[in-house]
Amino acid sequence: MIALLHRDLLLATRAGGGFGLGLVFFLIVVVLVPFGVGPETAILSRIAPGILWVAALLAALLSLDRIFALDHEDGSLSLLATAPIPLEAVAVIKAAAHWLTTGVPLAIAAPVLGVLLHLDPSAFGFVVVTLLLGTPALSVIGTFGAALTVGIRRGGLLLSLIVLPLYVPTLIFGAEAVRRGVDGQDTATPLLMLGGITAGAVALLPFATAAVLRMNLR
Amino acid sequence: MIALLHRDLLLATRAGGGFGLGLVFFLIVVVLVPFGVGPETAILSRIAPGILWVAALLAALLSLDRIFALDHEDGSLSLLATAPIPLEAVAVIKAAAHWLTTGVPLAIAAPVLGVLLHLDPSAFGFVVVTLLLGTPALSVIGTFGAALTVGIRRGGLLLSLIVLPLYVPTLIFGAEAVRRGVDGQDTATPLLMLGGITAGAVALLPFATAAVLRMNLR
Amino acid sequence: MTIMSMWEYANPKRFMGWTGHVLPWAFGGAAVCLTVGLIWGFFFTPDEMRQGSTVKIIYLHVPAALMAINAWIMMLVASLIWLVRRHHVSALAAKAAAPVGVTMTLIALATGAIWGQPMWGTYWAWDPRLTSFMILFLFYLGYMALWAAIDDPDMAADLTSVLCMVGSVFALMSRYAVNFWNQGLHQGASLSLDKEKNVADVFYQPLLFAIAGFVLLFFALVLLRTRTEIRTRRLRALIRREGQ
Amino acid sequence: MPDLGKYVTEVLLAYGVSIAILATLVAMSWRQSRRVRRDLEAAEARKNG
Amino acid sequence: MRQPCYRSSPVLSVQNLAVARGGATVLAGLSFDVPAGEALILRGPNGVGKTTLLRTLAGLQGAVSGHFECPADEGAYASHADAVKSALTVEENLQFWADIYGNAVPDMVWDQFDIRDLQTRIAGTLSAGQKRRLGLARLGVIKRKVLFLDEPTVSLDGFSVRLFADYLRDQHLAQGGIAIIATHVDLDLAATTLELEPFTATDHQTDTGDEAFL
Amino acid sequence: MRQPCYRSSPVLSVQNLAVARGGATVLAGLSFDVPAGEALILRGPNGVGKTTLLRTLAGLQGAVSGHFECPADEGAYASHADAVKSALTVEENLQFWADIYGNAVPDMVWDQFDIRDLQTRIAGTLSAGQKRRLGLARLGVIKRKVLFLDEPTVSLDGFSVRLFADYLRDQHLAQGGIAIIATHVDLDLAATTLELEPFTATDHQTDTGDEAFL
Ligand code: HEM
Ligand SMILES: Nc1ncnc2c1ncn2[C@@H]1O[C@H](COP(=O)(O)OP(=O)(O)OP(=O)(O)O)[C@@H](O)[C@H]1O
Ligand SMILES: Nc1ncnc2c1ncn2[C@@H]1O[C@H](COP(=O)(O)OP(=O)(O)OP(=O)(O)O)[C@@H](O)[C@H]1O
Ligand SMILES: [Mg+2]
Ligand SMILES: [Mg+2]
Repeated sequence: MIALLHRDLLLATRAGGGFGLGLVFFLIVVVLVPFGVGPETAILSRIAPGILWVAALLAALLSLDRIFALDHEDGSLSLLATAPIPLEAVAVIKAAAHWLTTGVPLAIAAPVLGVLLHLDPSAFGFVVVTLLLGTPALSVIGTFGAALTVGIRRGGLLLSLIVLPLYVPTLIFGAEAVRRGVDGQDTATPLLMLGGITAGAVALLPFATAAVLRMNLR
Repeated sequence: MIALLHRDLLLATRAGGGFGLGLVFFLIVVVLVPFGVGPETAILSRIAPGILWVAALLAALLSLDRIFALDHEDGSLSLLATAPIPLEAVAVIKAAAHWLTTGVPLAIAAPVLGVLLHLDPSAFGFVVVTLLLGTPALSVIGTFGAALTVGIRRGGLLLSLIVLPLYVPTLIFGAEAVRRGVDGQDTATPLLMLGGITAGAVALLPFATAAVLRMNLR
Repeated sequence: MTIMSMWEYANPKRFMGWTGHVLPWAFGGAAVCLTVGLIWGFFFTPDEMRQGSTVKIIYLHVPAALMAINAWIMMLVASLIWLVRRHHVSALAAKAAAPVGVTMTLIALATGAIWGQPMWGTYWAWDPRLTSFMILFLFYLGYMALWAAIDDPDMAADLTSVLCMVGSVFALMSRYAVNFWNQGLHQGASLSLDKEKNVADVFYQPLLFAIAGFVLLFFALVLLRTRTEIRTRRLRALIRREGQ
Repeated sequence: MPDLGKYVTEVLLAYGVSIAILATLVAMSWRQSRRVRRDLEAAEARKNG
Repeated sequence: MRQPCYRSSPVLSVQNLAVARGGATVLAGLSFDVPAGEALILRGPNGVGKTTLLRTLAGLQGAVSGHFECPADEGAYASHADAVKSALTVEENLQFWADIYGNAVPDMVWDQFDIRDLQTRIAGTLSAGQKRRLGLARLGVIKRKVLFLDEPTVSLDGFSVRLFADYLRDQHLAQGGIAIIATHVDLDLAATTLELEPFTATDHQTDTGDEAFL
Repeated sequence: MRQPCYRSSPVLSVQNLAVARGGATVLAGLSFDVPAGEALILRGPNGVGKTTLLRTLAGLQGAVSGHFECPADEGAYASHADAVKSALTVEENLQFWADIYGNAVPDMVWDQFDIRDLQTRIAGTLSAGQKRRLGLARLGVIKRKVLFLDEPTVSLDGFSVRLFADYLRDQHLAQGGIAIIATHVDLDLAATTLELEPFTATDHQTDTGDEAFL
């Protein structure tokens, strides 16, 4: 099990493994938005929390298809399915590897990129906290989506389509918590909800993921 | 040559071919932004042109890796390279197929999605025109990027990283033209620049694309 | 007497030879110029009336910004040489210059941001010059990522060269587009020949030293890194032979 | 130490950050150079010996 | 309808099995036993259903009807795909599977599958046959008793084919293992051969999920 | 260093060719002629460089040194990969290649490659061997005179192998075509065999892109 986590992290950090690219995508979206929206500070700083969350979500989304597709293509997934570890554990490990290589770097980078969007200084802490709290849910939900679409060649866009609606609650509570934090309002409720979603997703979704994987391998 | 275009369009519209998914991604980004930014009409309508352009750009971007990667994986690309059609023509056809399956639907759908973002009614025409004028450049530039990364397994995110800076001028002029149109300012200059970029990219980049493909197949 | 073409020096062996001699001098010169320029600038120049002591940042900011652009231009030239004449050293020099260039870009961005807080009241503004630097930074990242992603070194050299050329064209277009998009806050070029608008001599002279220091440091680092790349290639070839 | 007035943090931070970044770059280039050089010498020795 | 694998002595026993692919039953009425230490060669023209049968036996898909018994947790499947990670070295690839199965990589696999010279090579740079040898070496690492092999010798040269046959005969079967092998080439093993063509499903056996609609 | 293919009568002539893969020369000193109507079988252990040689001759990569002549615009390459689009039907797949080469799909390919029954099947649902037959049928559609075939019979059953050998002998070679075939199995063709192992590059021939660094 540790072996699988170790291998996945190794593969991610090897050349072409995609580690850091999610981060770069995050950076790029954040840079593009002002080009589209215009350079006015007031507007940018108003939409900054939302854009940061949407960008983080898209960055997480785009690395999802690596979770299972590579293993499926080269036949490793069938072999893992017949190996002496439960598929539920495989699902958890895969989500954990995704979170470590995507979620954590995103949360760390968010404040820096916040500067580009003139994010209110009081919001920096909230952005990091909500991202750390919310990205595990994104990884787990995404792993489920990746398992659903694993048999489909180049299913990347379909995967986005399936997963994005599932991301909506996480996004709403995450961005709302930041905005309330900036406005000095009560943040306990959205933070609690965010934590609840993450806890629930981590506890329950891996079973669904494993079930879906079994169906897909049939 | 028509055969290639025909096949690519056929493949795109077959099940799992990805036609329409770019559109759905566009829809989803546009839907997510209000969740992140909050529902205030004034702000949304202010950022709508920019968000529409950024979303269209991301949607175009995400379908880029299909342009060559599938043909590379199943060996078709080597065979096309030794077939009696010039690689430059292959590059043009591939870009055209991408534009027809992504750019055109996006331009048509943009006004509808503009409603969701409370886009100013006077801007609808501008959004469609700028997208129709700008998306061919996005397809051609993207085809170049796809050719650069074709040998790299799961080069999707790297492709984004390489292509996005190249998209900046198109995005700026496109979004700027819409914004000026809404404000009743002069739109001739940005529209002219947008057309110029598209014309230049369509005329010159296929040669670079073909050169890069040759290098990659070697 | 035979006239030696300049390409002779680009032969890897020869390159290792002459750079071995030049390298210490380059590093030494860089150290001297940087020390003189930065110490002079930091300790022995007066404050400017509007900017106060923040003007001292200029000794880092401007040289770094200059070198960030020049590094890209050097990569462009080296890429062209590789595509036309296929000199391995020039391809490897382009590869070696990218991390140095990206560091310079990063320093320009960081010092600019730190400077911006007291001067403009914000760390970042979407001013054209700043924005073009951000775009340049992205180009560097893409270029380096492409090098890293391809195993075959010659193919990587080919592809990155094309990217560098196409990227340069688009970087220029972005510069123009960004100007059109937003007229900015940033200072004009103060190194122009128009003496009236120039910074006062007190600031100017140490600045020249600092610039010379950055140029030499860039040169030295590129030489060092190119030497490393050449050795890596040779090591690769030797290991492959052993494998046979 | 010159009097930096109210901008002490900014100026010192700028110098600190820049010098740190430059030093990292030089150190990394140098370490990599030494490592490759050592490996290469080992390989040459194996080849010749 | 996943068929259970009961724990018992390594013996594979199939009774009246029918298997389906893409919604159509392809083989029906299969019954055979493979005792410990023996191999069974599956033969039949392209498309007869060899891959489908092997995937069913390996537990990767359900059977249509009939059932089979095989020792629990002792099956291993080797498909057309090699499950080789291009970005890892040959050694790292094997080490991974060893870790997953809680074994060490036995030193003998390097020679048995003729990959000692390739040990530190990045797997992505192997030739077709070398990659295949690496894929097969996994079998030597995970040490399962019941092997389901789908055209294992594709791309292998004559020498490597013999090497692999030797491994099967002298190591795997000699230690009481079982192997079911679909192949079109001659492996030079003392094994029963099962010709699958006679078991091709006839029309009225041809429906699975759709039977409710007929 | 792409070698030009001069237009001439269909004869393939190779002089002192050296080919490289991943920056290392794998084969050197190859010289042979293949006259019209003849086939050449390439043999050699895994990793000797068969694929590399075929790719070089097909013009997909440059030679290291030496040169070769082959009729211009007459070469066709068939690799390990089938170039089959899973989403298209068998017929659409062949029609596409026919269009690209400006031909029609000749009616005889359906029987020659035993795919008439599969004509309207979606290619993604074919078995390994059926897909291979479809990949080979492309050769009958594009009608090139010089074929470079990399292990064409992988996954094929005995009957299909014979069918393919018949096609090569009675159709392709009989009409003055040329075929260079890398294979580990016996094709039952009257053809010269070239054993590649003696041409393995020795130490001082071993460098290509890296030679500047040695
Ligand atoms: C992140 C922010 C910044 C970036 C990326 C940036 C970038 C640049 C660039 C590219 C140059 C051009 C060098 C040349 O063309 O000669 C430059 C010069 C200069 N910058 Fe900045 N800058 C930034 C912020 C600032 C700030 C906040 C100030 C001070 C208020 C400032 C003051 C100057 C001055 C005085 C020059 C010298 C002009 C000259 O000699 O050409 N910069 N900067
Ligand atoms: N990218 C690469 N980098 C380094 N070496 C490589 C690379 N690709 C292939 N090789 C090596 O080049 C040699 C020739 O490979 P090639 O694929 O031509 O062999 P082959 O004769 O076709 O073998 P097979 O019968 O296994 O298909 C092999 O030893 C292989 O390990
Ligand atoms: N998704 C699918 N939908 C419909 N039919 C399918 C599908 N996949 C496979 N088939 C058919 O099922 C049959 C059995 O396929 P299978 O892959 O088991 O054959 P095989 O014996 O392994 O052949 P080969 O020797 O060519 O590998 C074939 O006739 C094939 O055409
Ligand atoms: Mg099969
Ligand atoms: Mg081969």
